[in-house]
Amino acid sequence: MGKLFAVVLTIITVVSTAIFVLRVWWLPADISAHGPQIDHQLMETMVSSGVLFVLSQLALALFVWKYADRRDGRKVREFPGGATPMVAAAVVLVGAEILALTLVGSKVWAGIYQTPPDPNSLQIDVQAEQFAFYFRYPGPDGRFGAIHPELMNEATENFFGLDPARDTTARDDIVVPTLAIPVGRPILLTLRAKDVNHAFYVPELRIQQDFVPGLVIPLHFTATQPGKYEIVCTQLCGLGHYNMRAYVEVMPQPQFDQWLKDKAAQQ
Amino acid sequence: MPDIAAPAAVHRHAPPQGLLRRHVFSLDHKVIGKQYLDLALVAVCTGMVLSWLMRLHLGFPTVPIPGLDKLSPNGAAGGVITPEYYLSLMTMHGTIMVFFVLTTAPFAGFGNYFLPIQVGAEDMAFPRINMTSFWVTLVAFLVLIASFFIHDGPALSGWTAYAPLSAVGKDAGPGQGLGQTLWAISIALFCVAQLLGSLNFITTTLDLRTRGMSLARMPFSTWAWFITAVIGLIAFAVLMPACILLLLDRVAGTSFFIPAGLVISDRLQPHSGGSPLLWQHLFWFFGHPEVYIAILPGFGIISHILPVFTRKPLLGPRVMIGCLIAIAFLSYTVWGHHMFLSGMNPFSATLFSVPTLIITIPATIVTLLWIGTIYGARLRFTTPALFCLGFVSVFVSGGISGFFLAQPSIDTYLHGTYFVVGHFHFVMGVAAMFGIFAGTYFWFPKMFGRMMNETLGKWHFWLTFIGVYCVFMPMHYLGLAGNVRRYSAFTDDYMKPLIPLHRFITIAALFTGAAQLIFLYNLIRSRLRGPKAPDNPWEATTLEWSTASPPPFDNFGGRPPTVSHGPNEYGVPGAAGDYVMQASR
Amino acid sequence: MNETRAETGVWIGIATISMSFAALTSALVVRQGSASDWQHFQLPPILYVNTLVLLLSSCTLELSRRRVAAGVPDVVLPPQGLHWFQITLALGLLFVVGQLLAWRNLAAQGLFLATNPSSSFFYVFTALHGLHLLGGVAGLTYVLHRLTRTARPGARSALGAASLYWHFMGVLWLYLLSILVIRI
Amino acid sequence: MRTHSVSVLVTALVTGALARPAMVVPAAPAGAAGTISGKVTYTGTPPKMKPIDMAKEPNCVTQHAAAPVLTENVVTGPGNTLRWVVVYVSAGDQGSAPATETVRLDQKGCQYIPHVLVVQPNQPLDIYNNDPHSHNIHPLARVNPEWNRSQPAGAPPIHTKWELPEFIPVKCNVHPWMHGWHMVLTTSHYAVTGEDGAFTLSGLPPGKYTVTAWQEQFGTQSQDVTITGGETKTANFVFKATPY
Repeated sequence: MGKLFAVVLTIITVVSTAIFVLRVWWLPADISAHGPQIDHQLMETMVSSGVLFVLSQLALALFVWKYADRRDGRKVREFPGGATPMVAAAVVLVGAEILALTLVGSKVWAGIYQTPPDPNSLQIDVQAEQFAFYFRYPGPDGRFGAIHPELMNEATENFFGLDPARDTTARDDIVVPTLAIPVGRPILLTLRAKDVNHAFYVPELRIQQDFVPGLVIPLHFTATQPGKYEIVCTQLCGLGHYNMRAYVEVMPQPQFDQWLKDKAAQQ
Repeated sequence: MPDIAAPAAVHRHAPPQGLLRRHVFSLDHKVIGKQYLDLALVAVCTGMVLSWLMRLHLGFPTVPIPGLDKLSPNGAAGGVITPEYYLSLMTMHGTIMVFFVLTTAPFAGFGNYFLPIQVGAEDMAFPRINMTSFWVTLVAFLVLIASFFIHDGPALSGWTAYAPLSAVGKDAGPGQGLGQTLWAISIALFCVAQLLGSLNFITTTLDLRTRGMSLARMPFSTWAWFITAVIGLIAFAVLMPACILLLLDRVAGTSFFIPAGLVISDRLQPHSGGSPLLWQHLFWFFGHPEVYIAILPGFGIISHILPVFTRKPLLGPRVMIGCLIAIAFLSYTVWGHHMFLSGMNPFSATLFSVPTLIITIPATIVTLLWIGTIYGARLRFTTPALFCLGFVSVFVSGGISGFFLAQPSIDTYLHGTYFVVGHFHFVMGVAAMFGIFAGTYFWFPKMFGRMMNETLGKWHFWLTFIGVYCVFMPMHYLGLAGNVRRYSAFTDDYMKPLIPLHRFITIAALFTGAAQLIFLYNLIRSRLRGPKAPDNPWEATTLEWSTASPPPFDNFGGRPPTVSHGPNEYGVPGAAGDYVMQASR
Repeated sequence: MNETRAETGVWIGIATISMSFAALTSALVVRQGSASDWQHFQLPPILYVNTLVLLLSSCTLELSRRRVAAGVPDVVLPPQGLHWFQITLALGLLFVVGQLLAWRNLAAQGLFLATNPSSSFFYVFTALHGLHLLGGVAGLTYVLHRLTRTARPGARSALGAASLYWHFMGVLWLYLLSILVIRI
Repeated sequence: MRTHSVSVLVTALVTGALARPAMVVPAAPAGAAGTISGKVTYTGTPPKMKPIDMAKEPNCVTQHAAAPVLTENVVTGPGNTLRWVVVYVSAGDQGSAPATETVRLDQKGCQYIPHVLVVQPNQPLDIYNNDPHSHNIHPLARVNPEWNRSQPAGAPPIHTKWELPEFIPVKCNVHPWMHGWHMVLTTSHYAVTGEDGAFTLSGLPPGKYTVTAWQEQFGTQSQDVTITGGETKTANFVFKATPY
């Protein structure tokens, strides 16, 4: 029975690790400026914890294989040195790994979430609502109109509750359900929730941030690869949570300007 | 703490007479322990059926499930689960499993039954309070289950019930009306029950230990229940007011968690100034200690059972207890790692990631101590032993994935994906369950005086051990591919190619679930017709094995034991049968 | 000596209740900071009268406990001990009535539970404290019943535990009053 | 409060008054029944009918690839006509037969077809999901019990009905631009203006009637019309439009 356990455990460990190593399922290619740092941090953690995982599983399997009771009356033997090598191994090995991961990791995190946005970044207002994202560009006057929750009316496409009649800055705001951004230019999103918690997650951009009702949360990144990617919601927001998809289209600057002009015409 | 003289055996309550007093409204901690375990059994069966329905829907969304439209005409018309019904199933699955299985069985169930016996007491410190806490837990469970049968169906805001989705009321969608109110009432009741239970556990451990049972000589399972009771005391004392504030927000129109200007279902909500993050802070201050409440009894049970089947003392008993205490303290400093991306100040994310990584050190030490105990052992492969080994292996897998999620930078990608689902299922859904299985197979002879069938037990182990790896390891791969959790359907372009993996998980989950029926059958059959069990079938040393199976009404037949040895006396050269009982002269 | 179980139980109960009120205090602090809609209001003066009543009841309870402890053990309760004990219960109920008067005073000012966050927290704090105080009153009456009926040894330790709980109720109220005065 | 939701409240109260007319159907009098017809137009500049961008739901984008769908809150036609205006007898109705034939509401191309649906109390209503993806019907009823249900692709139609007269805005929770109206009227004399903005109310026994026209953005207008014999009376409505 001990040998069976050891064999099954070894097979499980080998297969699981192989799928990780062979990257059968893996992160999509990164397209953001800060992405490589996150990928590096993930790889470092993957390697160190993978080694820890394989060693401990195989140690367990080996000991179970060797020390089955064969009723030959041999004496039990304590682990050489008692518990101290265990504590030492844990503190030194895991402690060192934690130190390394924290030092590098905190810089990566700080780079994304703790540094102020680039001053000339393109600001786009994002509103998440029960079950769609809407994006608002300031339009030629460069200023966003005021938001009036009581005027919000989805039937008339007034998602942000703008009041164009009295608020001149709101007249030229462009409201679209697709996020178009110029490639290579820093983008600053201001996330606001209309009703409940939502989240903004683009796997390729390696960026994720919750929307919290009552707060306006800044999020900045820079896309480096043109293409069309999916924005999904990762914070449970109700029955349509699975279908809150929007697209982020990264395009060269001229194409972006043209896109903006077309959308402005439709407003 | 000086050795406490055994209390004069004052029969505070004479053996019960009436049928009602003996089996239903019993003051005997053993009966209450069994009642908790039976409640947990019903709860885990319900929870497992819910997980089947969820997996069937994810793997095969358009296949109608016969009979489901009878259970819920609104939620699953024609047997096809609708998105809101899937989220209700998920919420109830999470809530039932975390509260009514993983807190009730290992802590309240086994703890109530065995803590008094292991410390040599005749019953819990306050039997009436002990009975009340069971019945309040049962009422809480019934209130929760009742939300299945109301018009709008159960709540759908997950077991975490984030405001304002949980706080606004029926405008927030189906299930958020009466269903969410019943959820909050059920959890508030559960908090009351657990606080009373913890009070009983701590008082019994501190005051009612028999002569010679110093703290150092307490078995590891007793230590684990004691520490879990302390964690539970503080954690549930925080969840309780949070639930009260949530109920006030929902019913009385206050604005603790709901900010101004929310337009939900085209209606401007009449609230202002609340903070949704306040709910998350209060919930997760309870939430993370809760996951340790679920796993620490498992640590205690494994450290209690492993020496019995390796026939050698646990490696570093003091270190083990030290680690349990260290984990208990650290568990209150890490709750922020659930909220790295929640709009909380990013500086505090770094602040919370440090203790989260530090807590992996005591967890690693505990694992290495178990593996070290197996070194040089004379392993006897009984079913409880196999479940202990399974526990160690599965806890390692679950703990390792914690490394990724503890770092904010990697959590940026992995938060809210199936990687998290794989992580907490491995640690709580499987490791804690293996702890419960090990405890059941190990203590069944003592509780019912009959042996469980070993062959069925081994079949149950092998199918479950391989099954859980097939179910939960692929979830880590889904997480790496960015598959978002809590989705009722995968219509996104980059998630559609992952559906075959979901189908594999669904099939594996059905097989693993079916394997549990072997356990259920073994339980019922052995209770009725299992072979008679001797007092000490596993040749263990702790006090529960030095009394009859099942123990008499006051545990030791009027003669409270005097303890002369620690719980770890295995492989003792020269001792009769290589072990020395704790209560031997 | 398992006679300390009642007192240990009460100490643990005290730890639980303080943790709950600590959580509520942190909720109050966070809620006050999270939005600008916090309106301070004048606390009804009767609260200070209630505080005196509660402190007085702790003194009378202590007097009663000393009388009982001084009495011959296991003999039926000495009359003065019983006398002070009943005064304590009366003062306790008087405190609860005073709190309800404070509520009516606030309601008269148009400050209800949901009017604004400060009144919400006022009602939650006073309601939870009042509830736990009524639990204390029930505990005291149970102890009174056991003391007067059969003077079993357990009854005296139960009186000790119940009075410990009652004194904690007083301390908790002083803490809550200070929070209310400072924050609301 | 939004202009048109105020109007909803007002009309709900008005029709509410008619909630329980004597349901006995008077025998048609000897003379032939009269009809009221007319046209609904607007003055001023109406709000622009913006194209709806359904990027969130690729199936609907492909269905409307040819002609993009425009917002339907104010649908104007040639000659300043207004579509989707409900014209009905609000007062003076001498009892209407309860309708029994089933009314059908389709969800096709992420749109409610028809945009404005008129039913009578307890008239069976079947809601179909003709799209290859799921919808979620959420009628924001105040007087009637509010409900909110998903309808996955291929799910059976939802059989429902409304008991009390009310103007109920209907939205799809999964597709925010999808909006429609369920108008529950106690009278059977009603008409919804089409492309040409014209309406005809026929089969009216002689009597004095108040005819009301309701438009979701501009509110309601009423006119009094008296029918003496079998003749046809005209009643035109003109709404004042504002761009925002």
